[in-house]
Amino acid sequence: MKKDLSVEIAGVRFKNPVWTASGTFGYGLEFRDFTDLERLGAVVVKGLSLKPRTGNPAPRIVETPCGMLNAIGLQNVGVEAFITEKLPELEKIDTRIVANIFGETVAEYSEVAKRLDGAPGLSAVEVNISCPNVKKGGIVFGTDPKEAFRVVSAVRKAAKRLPVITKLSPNVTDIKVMVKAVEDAGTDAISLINTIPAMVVDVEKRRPVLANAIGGLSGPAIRPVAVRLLWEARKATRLPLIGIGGIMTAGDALEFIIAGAAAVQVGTASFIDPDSAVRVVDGIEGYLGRHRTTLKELTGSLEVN
Amino acid sequence: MKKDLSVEIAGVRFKNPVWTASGTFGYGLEFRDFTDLERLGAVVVKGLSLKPRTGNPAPRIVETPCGMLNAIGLQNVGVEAFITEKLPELEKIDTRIVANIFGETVAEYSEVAKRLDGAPGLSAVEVNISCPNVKKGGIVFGTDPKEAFRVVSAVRKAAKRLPVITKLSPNVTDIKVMVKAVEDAGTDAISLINTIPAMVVDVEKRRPVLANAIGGLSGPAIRPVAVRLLWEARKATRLPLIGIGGIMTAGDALEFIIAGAAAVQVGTASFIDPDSAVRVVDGIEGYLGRHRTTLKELTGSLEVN
Amino acid sequence: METRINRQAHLLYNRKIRDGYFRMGVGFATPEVAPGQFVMLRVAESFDPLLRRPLGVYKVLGSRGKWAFKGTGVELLYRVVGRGTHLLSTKEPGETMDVLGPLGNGFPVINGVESTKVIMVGGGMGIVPFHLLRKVFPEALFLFGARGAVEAGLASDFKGMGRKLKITTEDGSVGTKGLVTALLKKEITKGSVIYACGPPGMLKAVAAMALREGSRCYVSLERAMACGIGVCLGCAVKTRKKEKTYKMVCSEGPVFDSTLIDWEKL
Amino acid sequence: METRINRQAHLLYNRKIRDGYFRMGVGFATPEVAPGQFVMLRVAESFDPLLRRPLGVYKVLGSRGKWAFKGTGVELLYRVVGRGTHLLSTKEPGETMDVLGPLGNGFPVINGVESTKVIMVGGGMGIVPFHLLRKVFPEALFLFGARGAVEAGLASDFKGMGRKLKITTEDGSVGTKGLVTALLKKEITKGSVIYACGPPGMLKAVAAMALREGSRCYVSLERAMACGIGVCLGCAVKTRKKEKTYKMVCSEGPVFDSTLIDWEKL
Ligand SMILES: Cc1cc2nc3c(=O)[nH]c(=O)nc-3n(C[C@H](O)[C@H](O)[C@H](O)COP(=O)(O)OP(=O)(O)OC[C@H]3O[C@@H](n4cnc5c(N)ncnc54)[C@H](O)[C@@H]3O)c2cc1C
Ligand SMILES: Cc1cc2nc3c(=O)[nH]c(=O)nc-3n(C[C@H](O)[C@H](O)[C@H](O)COP(=O)(O)OP(=O)(O)OC[C@H]3O[C@@H](n4cnc5c(N)ncnc54)[C@H](O)[C@@H]3O)c2cc1C
Ligand SMILES: Cc1cc2nc3c(=O)[nH]c(=O)nc-3n(C[C@H](O)[C@H](O)[C@H](O)COP(=O)(O)O)c2cc1C
Ligand SMILES: Cc1cc2nc3c(=O)[nH]c(=O)nc-3n(C[C@H](O)[C@H](O)[C@H](O)COP(=O)(O)O)c2cc1C
Ligand code: FES
Ligand code: FES
Repeated sequence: MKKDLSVEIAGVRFKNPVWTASGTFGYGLEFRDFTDLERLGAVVVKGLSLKPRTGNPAPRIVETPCGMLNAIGLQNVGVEAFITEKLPELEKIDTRIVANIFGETVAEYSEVAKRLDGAPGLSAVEVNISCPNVKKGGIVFGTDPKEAFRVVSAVRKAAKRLPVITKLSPNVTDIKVMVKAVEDAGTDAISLINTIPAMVVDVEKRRPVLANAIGGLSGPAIRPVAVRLLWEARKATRLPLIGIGGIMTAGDALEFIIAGAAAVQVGTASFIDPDSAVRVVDGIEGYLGRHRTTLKELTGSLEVN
Repeated sequence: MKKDLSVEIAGVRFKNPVWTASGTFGYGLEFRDFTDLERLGAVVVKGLSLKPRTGNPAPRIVETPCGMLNAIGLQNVGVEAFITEKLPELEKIDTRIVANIFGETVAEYSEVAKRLDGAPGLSAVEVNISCPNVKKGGIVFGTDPKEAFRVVSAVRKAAKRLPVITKLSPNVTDIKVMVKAVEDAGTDAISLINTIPAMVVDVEKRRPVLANAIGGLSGPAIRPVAVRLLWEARKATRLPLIGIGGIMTAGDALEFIIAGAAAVQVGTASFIDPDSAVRVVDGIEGYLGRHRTTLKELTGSLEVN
Repeated sequence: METRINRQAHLLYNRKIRDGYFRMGVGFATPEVAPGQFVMLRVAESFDPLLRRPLGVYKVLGSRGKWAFKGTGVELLYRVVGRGTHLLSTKEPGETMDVLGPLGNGFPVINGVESTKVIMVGGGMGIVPFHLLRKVFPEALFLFGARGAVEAGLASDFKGMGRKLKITTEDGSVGTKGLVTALLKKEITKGSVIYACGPPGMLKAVAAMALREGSRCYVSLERAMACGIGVCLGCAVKTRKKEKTYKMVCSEGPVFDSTLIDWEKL
Repeated sequence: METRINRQAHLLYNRKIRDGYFRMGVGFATPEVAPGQFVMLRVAESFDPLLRRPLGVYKVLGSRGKWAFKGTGVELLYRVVGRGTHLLSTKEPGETMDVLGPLGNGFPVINGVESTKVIMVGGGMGIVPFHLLRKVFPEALFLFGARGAVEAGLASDFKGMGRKLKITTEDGSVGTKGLVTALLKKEITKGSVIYACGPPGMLKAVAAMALREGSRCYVSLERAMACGIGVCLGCAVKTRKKEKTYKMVCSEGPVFDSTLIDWEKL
């Protein structure tokens, strides 16, 4: 018997709990040759800003032990081009689309959300708050509970019809404080984690490898940190949580689900194998069969001494 | 020509900038069969508390991608046994000994420091502030600048003759705030980073693998995070910094040194090869020869756009 | 010669003896090895997997001493259970591999113990230390428990023991049907000295039986390990003593007096 | 057949042709490959190293089409420069390996370009795409620059070109002494169409010369890559255009019109 893998998050039903992570799956269409997009729970597209952005100088990526750094600089086509060029194509595919958004000011965030609200074929917005607020001397929205509250409140207001998912940065002393702040701001769900700030030095050139010096660490190296943060967040809220960080296999995804994630996102793994997310779906299905259990029963079933 | 690798930190001259990291090198003596202890810059011993501690239930360790978690629970022989049983043996070895200390209250920290002050053969104390303050509801000294200030001030006062090195936790939003706090408290040097809190779930048992649920992530996986934090700390203080995190090779150590570390500590690598730290010394020597440069010139020579 | 080495060794052979089971010869000037000691092997030139894997010494290749054995290499006998042992199984003769050891304390050879009183109890891969130990106690009994015929085949090297080798399998395919503790029950006497190695459940049952009969009993335990030399304090096992609650399997074991262990917490 | 595949392929052979240089045959039903396209290979069943490695297609094994080539596998030609390529070099025939490709855009075959006007310029490992490209332009010249005799040996497959192959080495050990740009200087004319692949310094000099002479010039660039399919936006190269500053080497290249590139920022 086919297992029911569907999950409801913020009033929207998703085929299954396996989504792709923003920035690692382009606009989805690029993967058509390599994977069956219709088997995914959702495609979360590359972060969108009000205006197109050209991104950072090269080098932008570097490999690290069991991980990689990226400093793409949030290059993207901009929200308008997304709506007019990408979304119509994506609508033809039977999978849910989530738009990841960011801005440099609260006003920009809310403007992007407003444009996306009501765009046909969109199921939710995911707010990337790991960005500096240029109006506040570059303080990162996602590391200051007050700023996070402001930006999420504004998006919540702007996106009248769309569920809002807030994506948290791991770069905080206490994730519970951030969870509370964005919950108070009215977010419908929380996804975590974004990348961990990191640096690699080229010892021959005595320079950072990345032109931007610092980049975000992703991949299997960060998974144990992400699972811990997911579990801490789980204890701080009843909102649906979406686990992200180093998921390469179904077993990895199940760690998050057992710790309390309603869904997960597959990121860097899609670079190593563009079919990774679908393999995760298959693996979860197999696990549920083998253990004669359901996704619902499994979610948050972690037992701790 | 033999390169001069010696460095002076807090008024003490070390043979070279390669130390072992606390908790990964026992009390040093266990490595006599496998490495030449006299070729190390310093041996930092397992964290010492006022009373002996038996540590956490098993399992205490688990492997992760390019890393491992540990939740040893700071098992140690206690400061008295260290002074009477270990230190006399260590004194016979021509290498510097640094005592890593911790406590559950400010008073305990300062008591341990007091006992060590004047102990023959000791070159410095390293204060591990990544511990919960039991008197303050478990708030971790190392993630709260006020608590960090209090504990380091107290140790500074208690350790009249010994240089004090404060070891920072990476688990903070802004490392610069912690650097300032411990600098104001009078620390002579700063070492960073301690492990990153993390978790692994056993998906078959639906339990955390570690009996303690959460453990500290160490090993190459965390190196890029550690290098970034070292560099951020470098920009916030002129105190000597000691870089720690995922150093497996001389190249890794040089990343920290170029980013501004006066010395480094080799941790998890000693489990994979007990001779790792000495190989790092050799590799740094080779690099300096090949590049016709000196340690002094190299330290902090990172060029950033 | 040093007592413990950390060296690049040469893989001499790596033979599949049955599905999932391999014998690997590793060449290096081998210090004295006591039965029950182990080595830590680096399974790949990679940090994923990061940690070395512990494997018991099955044979010493070359000359032998009296209680302990030195030579020109060791033979390991291992089962593929995960990624580390899988990587080991793909290695080819001529490749090099980092070896650390021999580590831990072997089975204690107690003064005045007669070989005839010794009962060796092995379960599954727990057979490994007994190939060396039976040279120390030529008259000892060896009771070996296996799941089925494949695992029972591991005892083929012990055939020369004749009637002193008794095999039991869970499915009855070889020897008697049942658990090895049933064999032990028939053989154990007050004066027996038991040496056991195998899965935790078996060891617990053996220890309980030894306690009831008043026999001395030594068990070899397993734990995930990082350092293998007693410094990471990762391989802790809870003891019944109050004062020092944990012992390290790598440096204070892997062999322990069974009365020392807190079997409830194992 | 799909145009691009993501599949487990079989390693057919992996021959050291000289120190540090290997030819590897990888078997899989190969979609059409244009000269200049590449594949991404997973070098180990490990996450250290994590990312696939890009390698150009040197030959297509099996049948051929007209501009593009399909078959039963590809031959790769690579140099060991780091851990990924070292791991590749240890692989044995019969092993499997994940292959993604063919990726990127090959060298553009421009309408009306006569083979006789084409100059192919390769430096070092930049020789790779020309084995396929010369089948498209049988009359083309091939100027190959190498550091010394070992690298110059890579051109042995091109011997059949006779006088259309010109080799230069930095140390003068084979062919003329000097850089490949010196050869180009002699051959370039206004009507030339240049296809170049090699180290960045060489490409920059070739592009500059083409610009001066008014020749069209296409260069194949390299960048560290994560995805190979244009989604991570990691392999950016700066262009001279204002509006869209960066292009992706993997999906919009690796071959670019040389006038498009901001050579100062390369
Ligand atoms: C002192 C000592 C001596 C040993 N001697 C031998 C020997 O001679 N032959 C042999 O085949 N094995 C022996 N083992 C067990 C061997 O070390 C493990 O099987 C091996 O480390 C597993 O590595 P892996 O990467 O293949 O499996 P992992 O991927 O690490 O684990 C795969 C599965 O095996 C389990 N596992 C991991 N470690 C152990 C362990 N130590 N014991 C039991 N299960 C484990 C895991 O829980 C998991 O379910 C010994 C262990 C110790 C501590
Ligand atoms: C489109 C494309 C096609 C390629 N085709 C071939 C080919 O046919 N044959 C071949 O031998 N190589 C080719 N390369 C280069 C090859 O991808 C790299 O040499 C390889 O990825 C290095 O991996 P590594 O792990 O061995 O080295 P790493 O450990 O990653 O790096 C070792 C050293 O090599 C340098 N390096 C890393 N990547 C590159 C790169 N892309 N170019 C130049 N230097 C690099 C690093 O800076 C470092 O100094 C191609 C690259 C690209 C982008
Ligand atoms: C190349 C790259 C680009 C990314 N771009 C974005 C982005 O635009 N917006 C965002 O919220 N997260 C972005 N991320 C973060 C991922 O969505 C994800 O949170 C992170 O990589 C951790 O998951 P992983 O370890 O599975 O990759 C990016 C990650 C990578 C590697
Ligand atoms: C098993 C283990 C035990 C540790 N014990 C201590 C300790 O007692 N005190 C301390 O300050 N740090 C302790 N650490 C942290 C290390 O000293 C070091 O900061 C950390 O492991 C990061 O370095 P690495 O990646 O090189 O291991 C321990 C680390 C490990 C792995
Ligand atoms: S494995 Fe480190 S103490 Fe035993
Ligand atoms: S490698 Fe990912 S966009 Fe080119």
